[in-house]
Amino acid sequence: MTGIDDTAVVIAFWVMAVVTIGSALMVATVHDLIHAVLFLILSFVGIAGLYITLSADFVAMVQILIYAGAISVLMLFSILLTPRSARDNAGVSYSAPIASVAILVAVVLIYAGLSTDWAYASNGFTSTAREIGNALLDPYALPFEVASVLLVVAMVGAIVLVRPTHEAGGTPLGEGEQF
Amino acid sequence: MTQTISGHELAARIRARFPDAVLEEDDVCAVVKAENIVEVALFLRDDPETDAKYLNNLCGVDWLDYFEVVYNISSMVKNTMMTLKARTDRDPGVVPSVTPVWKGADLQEREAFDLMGIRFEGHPSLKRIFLWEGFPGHPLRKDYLALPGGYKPGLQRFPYEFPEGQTSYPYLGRTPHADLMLGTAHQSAEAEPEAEPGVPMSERAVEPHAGLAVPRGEEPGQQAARAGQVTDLTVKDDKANEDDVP
Amino acid sequence: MTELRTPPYVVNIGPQHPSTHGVFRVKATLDGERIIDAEMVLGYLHRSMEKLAEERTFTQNIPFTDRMDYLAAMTGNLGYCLAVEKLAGIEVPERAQYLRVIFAELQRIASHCMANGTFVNDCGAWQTPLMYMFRERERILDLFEMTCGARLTTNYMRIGGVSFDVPDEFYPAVNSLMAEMPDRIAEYEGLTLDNEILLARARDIGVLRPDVAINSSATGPLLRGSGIAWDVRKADPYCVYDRMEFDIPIGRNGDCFDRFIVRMEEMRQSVRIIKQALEQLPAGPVNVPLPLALKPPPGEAYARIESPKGELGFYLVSDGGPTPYRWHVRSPSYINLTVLKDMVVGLSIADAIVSLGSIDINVGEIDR
Amino acid sequence: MAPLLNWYDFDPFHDLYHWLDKHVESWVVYLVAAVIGSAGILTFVGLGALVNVWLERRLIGRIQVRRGPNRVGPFGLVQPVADAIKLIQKEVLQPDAADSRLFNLPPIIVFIPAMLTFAVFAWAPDLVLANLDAGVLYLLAISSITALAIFIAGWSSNNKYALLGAMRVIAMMISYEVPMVMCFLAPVLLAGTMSVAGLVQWQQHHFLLAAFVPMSVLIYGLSATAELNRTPADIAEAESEIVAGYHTEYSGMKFGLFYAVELINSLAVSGIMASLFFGGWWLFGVEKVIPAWIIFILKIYFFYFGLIWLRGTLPRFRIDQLMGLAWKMLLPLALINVAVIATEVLIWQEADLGGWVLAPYAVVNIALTAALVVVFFRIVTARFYRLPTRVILVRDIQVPALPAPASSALRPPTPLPQ
Repeated sequence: MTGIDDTAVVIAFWVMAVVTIGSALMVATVHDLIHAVLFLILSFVGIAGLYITLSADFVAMVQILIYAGAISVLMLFSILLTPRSARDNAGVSYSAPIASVAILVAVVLIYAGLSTDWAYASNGFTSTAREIGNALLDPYALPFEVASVLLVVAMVGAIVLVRPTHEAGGTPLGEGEQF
Repeated sequence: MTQTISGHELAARIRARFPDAVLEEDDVCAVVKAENIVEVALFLRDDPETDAKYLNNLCGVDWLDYFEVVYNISSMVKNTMMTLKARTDRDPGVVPSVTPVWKGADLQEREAFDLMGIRFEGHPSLKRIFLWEGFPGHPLRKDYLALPGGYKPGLQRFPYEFPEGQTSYPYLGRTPHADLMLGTAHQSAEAEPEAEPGVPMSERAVEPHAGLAVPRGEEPGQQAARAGQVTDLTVKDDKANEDDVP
Repeated sequence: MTELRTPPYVVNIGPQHPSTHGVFRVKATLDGERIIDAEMVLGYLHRSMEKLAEERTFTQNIPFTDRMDYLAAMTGNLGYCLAVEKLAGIEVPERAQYLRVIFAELQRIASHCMANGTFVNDCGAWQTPLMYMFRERERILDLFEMTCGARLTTNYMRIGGVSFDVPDEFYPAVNSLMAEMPDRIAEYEGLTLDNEILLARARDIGVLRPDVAINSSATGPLLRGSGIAWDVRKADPYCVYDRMEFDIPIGRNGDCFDRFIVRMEEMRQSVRIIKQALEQLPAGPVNVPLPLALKPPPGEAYARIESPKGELGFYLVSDGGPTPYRWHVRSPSYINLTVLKDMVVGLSIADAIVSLGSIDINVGEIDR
Repeated sequence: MAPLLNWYDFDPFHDLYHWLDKHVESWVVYLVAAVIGSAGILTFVGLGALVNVWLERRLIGRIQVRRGPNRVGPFGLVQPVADAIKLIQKEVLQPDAADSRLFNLPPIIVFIPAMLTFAVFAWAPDLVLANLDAGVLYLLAISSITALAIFIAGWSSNNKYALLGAMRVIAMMISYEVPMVMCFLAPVLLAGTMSVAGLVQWQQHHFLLAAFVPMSVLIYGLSATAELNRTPADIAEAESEIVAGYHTEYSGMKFGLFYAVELINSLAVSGIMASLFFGGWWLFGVEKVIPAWIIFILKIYFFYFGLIWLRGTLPRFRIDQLMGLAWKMLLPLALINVAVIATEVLIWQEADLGGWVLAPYAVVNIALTAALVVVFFRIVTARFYRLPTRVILVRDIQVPALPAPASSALRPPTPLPQ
């Protein structure tokens, strides 16, 4: 399984790269905010595809599950909850500084990517789940826990923000509706 | 078995409290002045002897000279039933609303307003309910669609009481209602808008309804057309429509 | 801290909506899924019956009453005929009175089958209880067809009696149906009453307090569900209901579920009444000969019956002519809707649909 | 016995594979296997959708004391074809105000996850199209895409009912993914693999996972109905409330695709249930007599029948009740489940016990599940049984003398309409 793999991986890489970058550009340029989020989802899926070409299947699945499945949905929610007038991806006055910052970040990342001596997986396509699990619970246990504490804090904050005031309470709907 | 309280008894009870309210009484009902109806209703509802907590029925009756609003009310606790009526002139035809007394009057008063044109003062949302806003006139009035020659509109074939020398009913090419809606009703009519009582014409009554093409710029005579009051409709195409005579 | 709020928006529930039971529309203003304002829009099925009836003779008006509540045509007929008989002072033969009771109660079972079946549908069931209930409704309609030739718009009752006597094959059919019916009702109850999802959907939803119910002129199962033991058949017995033994079912809480179980139990009581009426059914004529153009003396009459939907009243005014001077229907579906707005405001769409279903409206009767 | 069965088992493909492996380059073998496998799955899914239309309508008919379709062909078997022809003929309407670029996408997008799900199933011992190591995670990731397609459908229709349906489905899918992930953790912990084929193999060596993780079975069964939008959780297309939910504006074959996807997804969910908890192709050695893939399909249809049964029986939850069920009932139960299974696995591995320990584990887990479910159920439903579910019977009319409710006094007169 050598010939096809190499060619296919190269083809897949380029397809995914074009999809990812193309849809990322569309996110910045389309006018409808919902369309922008949908392109963002496409970009996420493209990134997941790139992960697969890097034989990081676990990360790819999690990318789809978390980013395409959950985070983008949260974005859709927040867009739907904003008034229609604010639902516009039109140009803002900060476009030039934002673009320059984005280019700067891209340059730094590309430099970092090119200059790093990457370790390659030598034995082709293997499962990464076990390694990731070990890494999370062994050397990176502390950052992992800190991240979860951060998430809990964020969740509590969100609940406090959306908690209904007392005058709105006492409606016949159950508590689940007010999540 | 429900005991029916006679009109005389009811009138006596009302008179004991409101000496001037009762206009008329008979075996069935007591008629009160329209302006007193809310007090009387409140009294009948809260008086423990009458205890008329339940409004069975409310409807308007058009007696051509005046309107009557009929309230069939009952006490569930005592299982009694009585009939109260309020009388008002046809013009302007205003009766105070009993919605604050019985909430059940809400929709029934709206119905009476819509179909009979009795306006209930103090009703929370007195709007048309069955007919659309802008419907010309109030169709349950007896003079709605008054036809030439003293006919009552249509449908009087049973029991074959035609005038002398006539064996069939004159068929109108279009229904008067359609004529009115299409703005052709008064092309040959002698419009006498002020001659008869009825609903004063408002702009809204001939406001073109969605779906019916009505020319916007109306003639003056048409402007004066009364909602629901077609005084004269001459049969123009009698011959052409003979085939359609039932 | 400012509260996060979404802007309210208007959703038209109806006139073409699976759960409005006809062309009935509620303009609901929603905040999220919660209804903050509701406005009923009626009249899509208005046929101007009250006006038309003024131009037809008393007998010619009977078919209108079929087409009011087309799911309970028999009771519509009955209420109107009783009103005319009261107005004209007509005595009805005893056999006709029993037949009227039998058919009115059969109609009540059929109508409640429909009401309860569609109520469970409104709660989201996939038609199953409705189909079970339709099985028995179908047999009742067969009985109607056997007797008067029509299933839905029966036009069976006549002023002064009923139009036809029942055929011979009616008795075995109705007897076997009545023998089965208690089991069938137990089957419906087994399907629905102990279902926690149905309880969760209907318990404590659309609660109607008894004093509000009386003040809002609520009738029928809506009133009884609120715990008021009031039934026109007991309070003001017409026909031969005073000779029948039956109970009035009442609810405890006044919510949608109470209305549902009250209808369930009423079916059982109707079976009881029909069984008694069949036992007592005397022989004799089924109607009295009356002139074709009946001219009641001038006057007015208000007659009421307990239709499946509630108190169905007819207010007739005669001026001595062959046609009624005023023909007014106190239709229970229409007046029961008075409470709808207060009931649904504050609920979610799903609960509002359940509340509407529990009132059991019939648009033919609302719009007339 | 075995030679008799060869012609309808997939052994010829097996032989072909080995023959190709010897004679041509490996990527050709890879390609041929992929094409044959995909074609097989497409055939199964296409036929399955047609069969399911018929099966669902017939079975619901039987549940509802009626016959179901029985006119077109023997037993109405050709009915789905007739339905499809009807749907294709119908005009495909598109609302003027719809977002036309997005409007046409969802019927296509929803097909992708439905099809992809079947790729990781183990149809027979050697019959797996893609034996992914993160197979279980793959199933979860795939299923989250459906929600997006449905959201696009509801949004682009520019219809309030559709949008309500879309919002509901999004809220529901995010909520139900959480207990679903949690309930998949338990079998994965126990078997030590995330591959679907690996899980089936583990069950072949030990016993059905359903016996060891009964709680997961229950939770997945409930979450699956929510993910599928089927009764009792069909709030996204709740007919009696929001007309048809997200596909209100879709007509003709576009609606037909949504309908087909619902049926295919039902099969997929049944397949997951069968593979993960009920042994997949393995059935106590019966798979040696009957081809394993037939056993797997039979198991799929067994669970599909359960879904039909639920649909024919239960009313629908309200949206907030459904969310409450996910967060307040299923999530705690799933967490307890994971904790219990993790402890058991830890004991099993640390104490280095043999396979015999699974038997007491099964007993403990089943008992624990039963107890927990009963307790939770009692707590949740106590509110409904506060009042009896039967009426009070009264002999005669009986009206309490209630004071009239406080009306808003006499309102000031409102201006009358002219």
